Amino acid sequence: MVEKQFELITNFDIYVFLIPFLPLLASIITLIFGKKYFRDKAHLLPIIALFFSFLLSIKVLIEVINGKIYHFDIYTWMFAYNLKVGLGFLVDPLSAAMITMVTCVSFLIHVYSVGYMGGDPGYYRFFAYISLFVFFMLMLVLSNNLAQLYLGWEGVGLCSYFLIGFWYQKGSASDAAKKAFIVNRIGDFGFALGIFSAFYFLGTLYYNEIFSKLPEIADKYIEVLGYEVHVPFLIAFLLFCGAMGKSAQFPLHVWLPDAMEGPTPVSALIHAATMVTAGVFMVCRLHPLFELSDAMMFIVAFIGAITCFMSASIAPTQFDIKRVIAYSTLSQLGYMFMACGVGAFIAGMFHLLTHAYFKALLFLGAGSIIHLLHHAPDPNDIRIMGGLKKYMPITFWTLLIASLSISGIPGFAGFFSKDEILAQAFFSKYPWGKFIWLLGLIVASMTAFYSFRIIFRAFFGEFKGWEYVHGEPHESPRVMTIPLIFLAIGSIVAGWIGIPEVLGGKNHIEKFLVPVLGHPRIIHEVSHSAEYLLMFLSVLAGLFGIFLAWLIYIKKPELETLLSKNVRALYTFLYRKWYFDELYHYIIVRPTIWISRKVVVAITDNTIIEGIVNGSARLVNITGTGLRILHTGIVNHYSTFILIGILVYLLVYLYLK
Amino acid sequence: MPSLEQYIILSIILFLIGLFGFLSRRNLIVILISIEIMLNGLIVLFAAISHFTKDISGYIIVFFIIAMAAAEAAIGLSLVVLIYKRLRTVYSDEITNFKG
Amino acid sequence: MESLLLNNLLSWIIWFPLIGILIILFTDKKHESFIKWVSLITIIIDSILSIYLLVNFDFSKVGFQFVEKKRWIEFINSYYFLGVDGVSILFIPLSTLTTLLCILISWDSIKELVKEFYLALLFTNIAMVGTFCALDLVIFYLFWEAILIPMYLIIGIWGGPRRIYSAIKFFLYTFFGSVFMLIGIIYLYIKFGTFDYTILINQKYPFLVESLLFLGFAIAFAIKVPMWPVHTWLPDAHTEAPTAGSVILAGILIKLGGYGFIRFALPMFPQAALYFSKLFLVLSVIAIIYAGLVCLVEDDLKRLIAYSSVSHMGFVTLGIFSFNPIAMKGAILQMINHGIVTGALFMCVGIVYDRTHSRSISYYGGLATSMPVYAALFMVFTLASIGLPGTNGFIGEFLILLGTFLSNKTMVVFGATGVIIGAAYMLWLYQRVFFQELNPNIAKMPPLKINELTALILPTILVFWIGLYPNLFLNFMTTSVQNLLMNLK
Amino acid sequence: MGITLNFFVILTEIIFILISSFIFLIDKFIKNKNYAFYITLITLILACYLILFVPFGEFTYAYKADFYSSTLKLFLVCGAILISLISYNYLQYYINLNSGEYYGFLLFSIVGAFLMLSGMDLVTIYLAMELMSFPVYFLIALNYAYNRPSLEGALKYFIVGSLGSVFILIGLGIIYYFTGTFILQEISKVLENNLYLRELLIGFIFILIGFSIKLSLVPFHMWAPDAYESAPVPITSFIAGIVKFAVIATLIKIILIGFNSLRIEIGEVLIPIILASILIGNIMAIKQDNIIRMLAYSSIAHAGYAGLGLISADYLGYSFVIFYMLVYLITVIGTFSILVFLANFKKELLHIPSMASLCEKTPFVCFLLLILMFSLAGIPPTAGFIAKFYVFMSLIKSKYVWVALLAILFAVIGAYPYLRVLKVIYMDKQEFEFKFKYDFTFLIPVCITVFLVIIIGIYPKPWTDIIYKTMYFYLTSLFYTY
Amino acid sequence: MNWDLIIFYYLAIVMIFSSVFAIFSRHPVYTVLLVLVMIVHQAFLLLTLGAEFLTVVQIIVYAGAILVLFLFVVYLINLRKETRRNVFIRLVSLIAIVFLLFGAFLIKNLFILISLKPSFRAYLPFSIEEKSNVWWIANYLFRNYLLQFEIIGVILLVAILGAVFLIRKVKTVE
Repeated sequence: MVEKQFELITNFDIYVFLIPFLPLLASIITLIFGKKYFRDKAHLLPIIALFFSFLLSIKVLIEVINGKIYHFDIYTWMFAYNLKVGLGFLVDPLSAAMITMVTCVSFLIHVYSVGYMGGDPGYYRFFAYISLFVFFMLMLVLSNNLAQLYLGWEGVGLCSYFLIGFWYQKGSASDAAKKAFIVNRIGDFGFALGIFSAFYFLGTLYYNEIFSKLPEIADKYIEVLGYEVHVPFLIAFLLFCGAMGKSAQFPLHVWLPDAMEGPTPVSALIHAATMVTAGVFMVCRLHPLFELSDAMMFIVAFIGAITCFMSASIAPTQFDIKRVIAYSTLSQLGYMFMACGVGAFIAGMFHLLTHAYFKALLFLGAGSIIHLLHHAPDPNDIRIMGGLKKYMPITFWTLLIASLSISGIPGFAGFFSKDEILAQAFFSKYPWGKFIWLLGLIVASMTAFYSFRIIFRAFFGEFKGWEYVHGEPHESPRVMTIPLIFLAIGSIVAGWIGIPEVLGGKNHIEKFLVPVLGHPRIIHEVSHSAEYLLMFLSVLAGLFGIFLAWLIYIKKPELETLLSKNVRALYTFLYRKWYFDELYHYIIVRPTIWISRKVVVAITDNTIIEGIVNGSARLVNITGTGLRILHTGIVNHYSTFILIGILVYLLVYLYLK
Repeated sequence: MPSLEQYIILSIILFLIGLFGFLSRRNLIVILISIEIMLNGLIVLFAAISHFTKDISGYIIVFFIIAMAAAEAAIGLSLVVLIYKRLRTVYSDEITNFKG
Repeated sequence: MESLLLNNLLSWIIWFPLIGILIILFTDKKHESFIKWVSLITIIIDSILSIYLLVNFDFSKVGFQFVEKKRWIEFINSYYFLGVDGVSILFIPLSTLTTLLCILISWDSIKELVKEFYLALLFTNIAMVGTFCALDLVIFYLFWEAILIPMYLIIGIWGGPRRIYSAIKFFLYTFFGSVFMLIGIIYLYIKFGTFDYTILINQKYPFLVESLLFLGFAIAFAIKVPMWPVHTWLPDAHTEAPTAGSVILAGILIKLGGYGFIRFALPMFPQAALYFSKLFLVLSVIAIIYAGLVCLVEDDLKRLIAYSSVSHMGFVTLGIFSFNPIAMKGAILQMINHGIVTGALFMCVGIVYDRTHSRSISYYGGLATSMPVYAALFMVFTLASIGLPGTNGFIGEFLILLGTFLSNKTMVVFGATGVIIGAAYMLWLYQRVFFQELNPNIAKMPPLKINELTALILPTILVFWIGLYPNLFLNFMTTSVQNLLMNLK
Repeated sequence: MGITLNFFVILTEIIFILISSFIFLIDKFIKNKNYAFYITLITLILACYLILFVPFGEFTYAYKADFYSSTLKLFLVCGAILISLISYNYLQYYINLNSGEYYGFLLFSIVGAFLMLSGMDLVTIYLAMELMSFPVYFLIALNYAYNRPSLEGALKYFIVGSLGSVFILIGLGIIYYFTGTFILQEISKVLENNLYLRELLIGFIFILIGFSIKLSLVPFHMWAPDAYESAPVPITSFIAGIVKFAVIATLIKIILIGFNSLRIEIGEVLIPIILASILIGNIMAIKQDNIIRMLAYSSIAHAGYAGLGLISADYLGYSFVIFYMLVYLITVIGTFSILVFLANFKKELLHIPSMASLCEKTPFVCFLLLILMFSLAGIPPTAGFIAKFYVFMSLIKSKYVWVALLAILFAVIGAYPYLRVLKVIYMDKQEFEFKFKYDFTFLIPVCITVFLVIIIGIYPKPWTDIIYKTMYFYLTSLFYTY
Repeated sequence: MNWDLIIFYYLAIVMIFSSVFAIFSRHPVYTVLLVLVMIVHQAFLLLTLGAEFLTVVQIIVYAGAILVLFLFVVYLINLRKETRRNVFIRLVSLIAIVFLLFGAFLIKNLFILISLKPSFRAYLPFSIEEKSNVWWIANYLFRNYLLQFEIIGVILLVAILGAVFLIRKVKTVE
């Protein structure tokens, strides 16, 4: 995909190398020496390291913009016959954009965490983990082959596990951590198989070689369980399983809401801005493969659509502020997959970038409120909030910006990216584009609705949490608010790099990413008027959602109870998250445990196998007892046995010859 | 003149009678005597073979058997007497301290 | 001088602990610390020798190196025939290092019959290294069986409450398996008049004979590995053995099975191995899943790790029987990995067991609060055990599964579920032991002692070393495995 | 036909008989009974010398000193020296048994074994076997001084043994009927002409019955545990080691010289009995609490293993049988010397469960016992393994793979009793006082045997070589005429 | 029917019946006496086989020494009549079955065997006419069978020594 104007650099480049390894170094040092020597200064090293990473990534970004591409291996990681995998880096526009976003957002969140995590006994641990996470995320993004992608993939999962279970004394936290890891593992199961099949069919794991060999498998079919399966579809589908796990898409989405047990900065960084987008990144990275199979594109779009709609429907019913935002994340991730599924990879990536800022901001803002209420039994409950507008102005304004951005109000970052997706979906050459567009439109208004539900419930009305706050509610410390402000700026400005040409913009992002991701797959004649119309509709949808939220939560609060009473079944259905947890519990977890305990352990292992083993010992024992009885001690009987022995001899003799 | 077969049959019958006594009687003395009966059967066997084959070895074996019988009787009887003195019984089914 | 060492290096490595044994044998049992130091120094020197062996190994050469062939029993044409190639070379330092770790970890935890314990450990070392070096089948069998003696004692004397049952079960079970191999060995000798491995691999047999011979060998190795239906000795033995015993069992002993498959069963009976490979693949997959399921509901820490060994060794046999060079290398590496990781896990469990005398998971909880360093190290081994990239477990599993995928896709699909189950039970274990509220039972735990810390740091280094730079280890086997598989096809 | 009456050839036996008669003569007059031990020791050492330096030759048709018999006699004498050392040790604590007669009977029994090994006709062998057995009956019965029921063991052994001798006589009769001779060489001539193969086989089977009883193969074994248990401990080792060794060596000699053409059939006849011996010996050994009784059953099983070599019907196999019995002899002497050591302290220690935590009291002895037990179980690197290995090898060589397979599976069962002993010693716990004294009469036999067990286990070559050479002697001399 | 046969049948029948009665008689004294009858008849049977020397030995050793020894012991032990007790051992029926099987086997096999008349290769032919039976026996006993003869001597020595030694008072520890 690399076009001519790029200069390929295959030598080792220390700057690129340092981008991920500075955080790693900081993390290791903090982890080993943090407890003894750094204590409450543990944040220093990671923050400095990350700052430099950020600067380096901007340097690298500029170099990439100027037409350089880095592709080199540090060393050969695994080498076995025709399998050769290195640990290496591929810096092209896609990864350059990603690393800039990742380092930027994580730097801000690091700073924020200094305030948020202050005084926690595991302070050093937190920074060590979070730096480690950044390392793995960068390795994931920068990898030039599938195995290293897998390394980063699992590594971020691991850090996510650590950080979700950061407060490990809390049962729910460690449960959630474990759940996250295992659900991810299920996805990775498919991902690993995908890697294997990629190697099987293509004989390599390097991206560039994969892309160059793709034509070989374009028309290949293989028989799986009696069905003829298109090989690209098979590989892509298996890899996509991993994406479903990591990006919490439809059947494997259950871990993400639970992951909110972790500290809020973690939710912001890992479960909103960076890690969960790895799936989208992977799909974009491997888009030539995905594009080979229309069925696969449909599945991507379809899964995205389901997730998007489902989580948007669940979000308004939740009372846990972080969960609401988490469902919103799910929904937005679904959006990105929808974009990928209609071939709008650039739009997806664009949304990924803008989403990072406003979603991180949403979380951090929520974290700011939670920080205020941290003495409450459940500080995340929006029912104890309210009226915080006057006490926490910065938080309010930044959160408002984020909400406006996510709702797609023009001028904010979300508007541009979301609009791009909807437009490209509408004009997509894939037949399901229109449907995706329609769904996207509906979800856009739902998104606006629940986003503003938070705003209205938390910042308007009466404050209900007096008993949990000492004195007046107050604004968070500056170390927390400054990152909020920066993120708010990001939530506005990030969109400006992709102002479409219709609105007179240059659409830098598209130009930048086209060499990697290719032009949008749209039908050719797109009239400007149609684009305007679509834009208008999407803005309208957002505004409708905000209006509805205003109606229900400010104007007529009784409507809320009325609604939840009257459509009770639907409400419960939504409130219980479509019963997915219960479904998995009763269909997968319980039967597995039951089979393990009752069938495998009790019947097979203890009864059958051990029965045979111990049974043979017992048989010997019983035989011995029987023989002892025969051994009467009477000499006449001894003689009789001798006679029997003679008979045996004679019998054998008779049968000889 | 009776044939060799007749002598052999006689010897087998004697042997079997002795064997049955050996197997079935409880009295140790009778068991020892049964051994003598069996040996007598064998004496007949060897003597007869020797006689009919005109070979001297059989007779010499008979001589040895008689001597062995004496030795065995001496040992057996001394054991029986000792057992009677020590364990107050000469019945084989009462001498079952070791079994199993 | 150096040539004297180099020419007989394997003999030196095998028999060097004999010096320690003799010194200890004639030491009064009262001088416990002297005994400990003697055995420690002996094993350290032995380890250095074994690393010297690694350094001097030429991995580009095909065939055996450091060969020693001396007359032993000419009568039956049996030689004292030693040699290493890429398949076996790594196991030798692994054995010596494992013994070293065992001595470290048992430093304070063995309190009675100290002298006998260290004697047994040193003897185990001799037998283990000997098994990996032997190229004459009689010598091989001699060492192979000789391990049973010290292991029986180690499990039976210093083990847990059900130690006697486990020791006897272990002994008889493995003995049962190896007698079939003995018959096979003798049959080979009768047929070809030699016990020389290098000659025997080039022989041809009628298919039926080959199958029977293969099965005879395979039963012995499968029990040692242990493969699925014959695995039940392992949980008992591992659970009841003292820490050092578990470490040796997990670290080396069950590797002997896999090693035997690669060294003997496959190259000597290639057609039969191919014919039965489906069966063994299925058994491997069953072992992976089955043992994983057992682990999910197990409450006994050591038993859980023991069953996880079954599961992991399932991967190894999967790799071996896929007849793919990548998978084969993965299998060998995975054996090394498993030795390090599971050994380390057993050491970890032993460390807390020494303090609390409970192996029940429900007895613990929140251990991370009271022993943070320990928790971190345990985490490392947990991660290596579940095959997280960057740790050694990943390399092994990845290569095995990738290689197996090339030859048998269905098995991999099932086998890879073991990865999920593995993560589930290990993390659940970790959660129940280290996370959650601090259990009052374990509120006051003494911190790690220096010997324990040393014993855990060493495997930690190896975990990351192999995980991040496995090529160093993979290079050793490249030529040999290729050669081996070339002969197979 | 010349009959040579070269008394120089049977000098060893004559000296033995004279010395033991001398012991009986003077026993009444000497108070300190240890003199007999020293006389015995000197006699045995002298016997070593004589065996080595008296030239080979024959005494009538009945006796022939040759390489085979002399080598095996040498082994026997060495074993007997060790046993007399054990006996000395034992008798220091069981003073009532300490009398000249004890050693006198021992020497008589050894004479019987010598004559058996050298006997070249069936009558000699039969009589020598009786000569070997009769003193043993007395020695067992002697123990009634300490253990009244031990008379029972002697009686059972006697009754069963006399039944065996009766059957041997039947066998002799049948063979005599068809060949007209008892001399092995002549019998083999008849067989070589393919005459009366089947008839002579049944004759041999009846002889085999007598040997089976002495070897305690399975349905013929029931006297063995009782006799072993009631005998004084050193005598038990004598019965288990030396008597069996002599008997099986003689059996091989009979087969080699007399019934060479029938050896395959003889092997086949033995199969069920041998397998049953291994199986039942091993199973029953598991159930025993008295260690001597356990070893009695184990000795039954070991006789079975040795018999596997007979099944193989192969010259090499026969030499392995002898090797096996040699190893067993060594091991059993070592084991029993340890048992004597224990019994000297307390008779109850022979009860396996009461041996618990012995290793804390005498770790050295327990270590030696450990090696011996593993040798009995056949685990490398002990001699027991090599012996079993060879026997199985000969069996497989003769295409009896299934027999080997079964036997080796039974060996797995057979490992348990020994493991159990070790289990009790090392792993069970109890409190008891134990005072011990390492006597040279204990240390010499046990150290020598354990040393041999390990040496043979690691480097068996010289031993197998010498035994094979003895067989080779017969193989080459088989067709010599007298 | 010639005299040889008549004598043989007479001797055989008496021997068989006396030994049968001996085995089945309740009192050991009767047993011993019946066996005495059997042994004397057997001595005559040996005479019919032309073994005068053995007849004498039989009478002297068996009748004169062994059975007297038995008789002594029976009187020494002074057994009551086994009236109230079983003559036979427990499970005698099972023993009898095994015995009958064995007997049938033996007789069947031996019949087959003796029907095969071996071509008697008289190994050491002798003729009674030339020298007497005693001469031949003496000649062989002290030449060919010298060693065996010596062994028998030692055996008897051992037996006597043993018997004496056992019966002698050994100090016992109870």
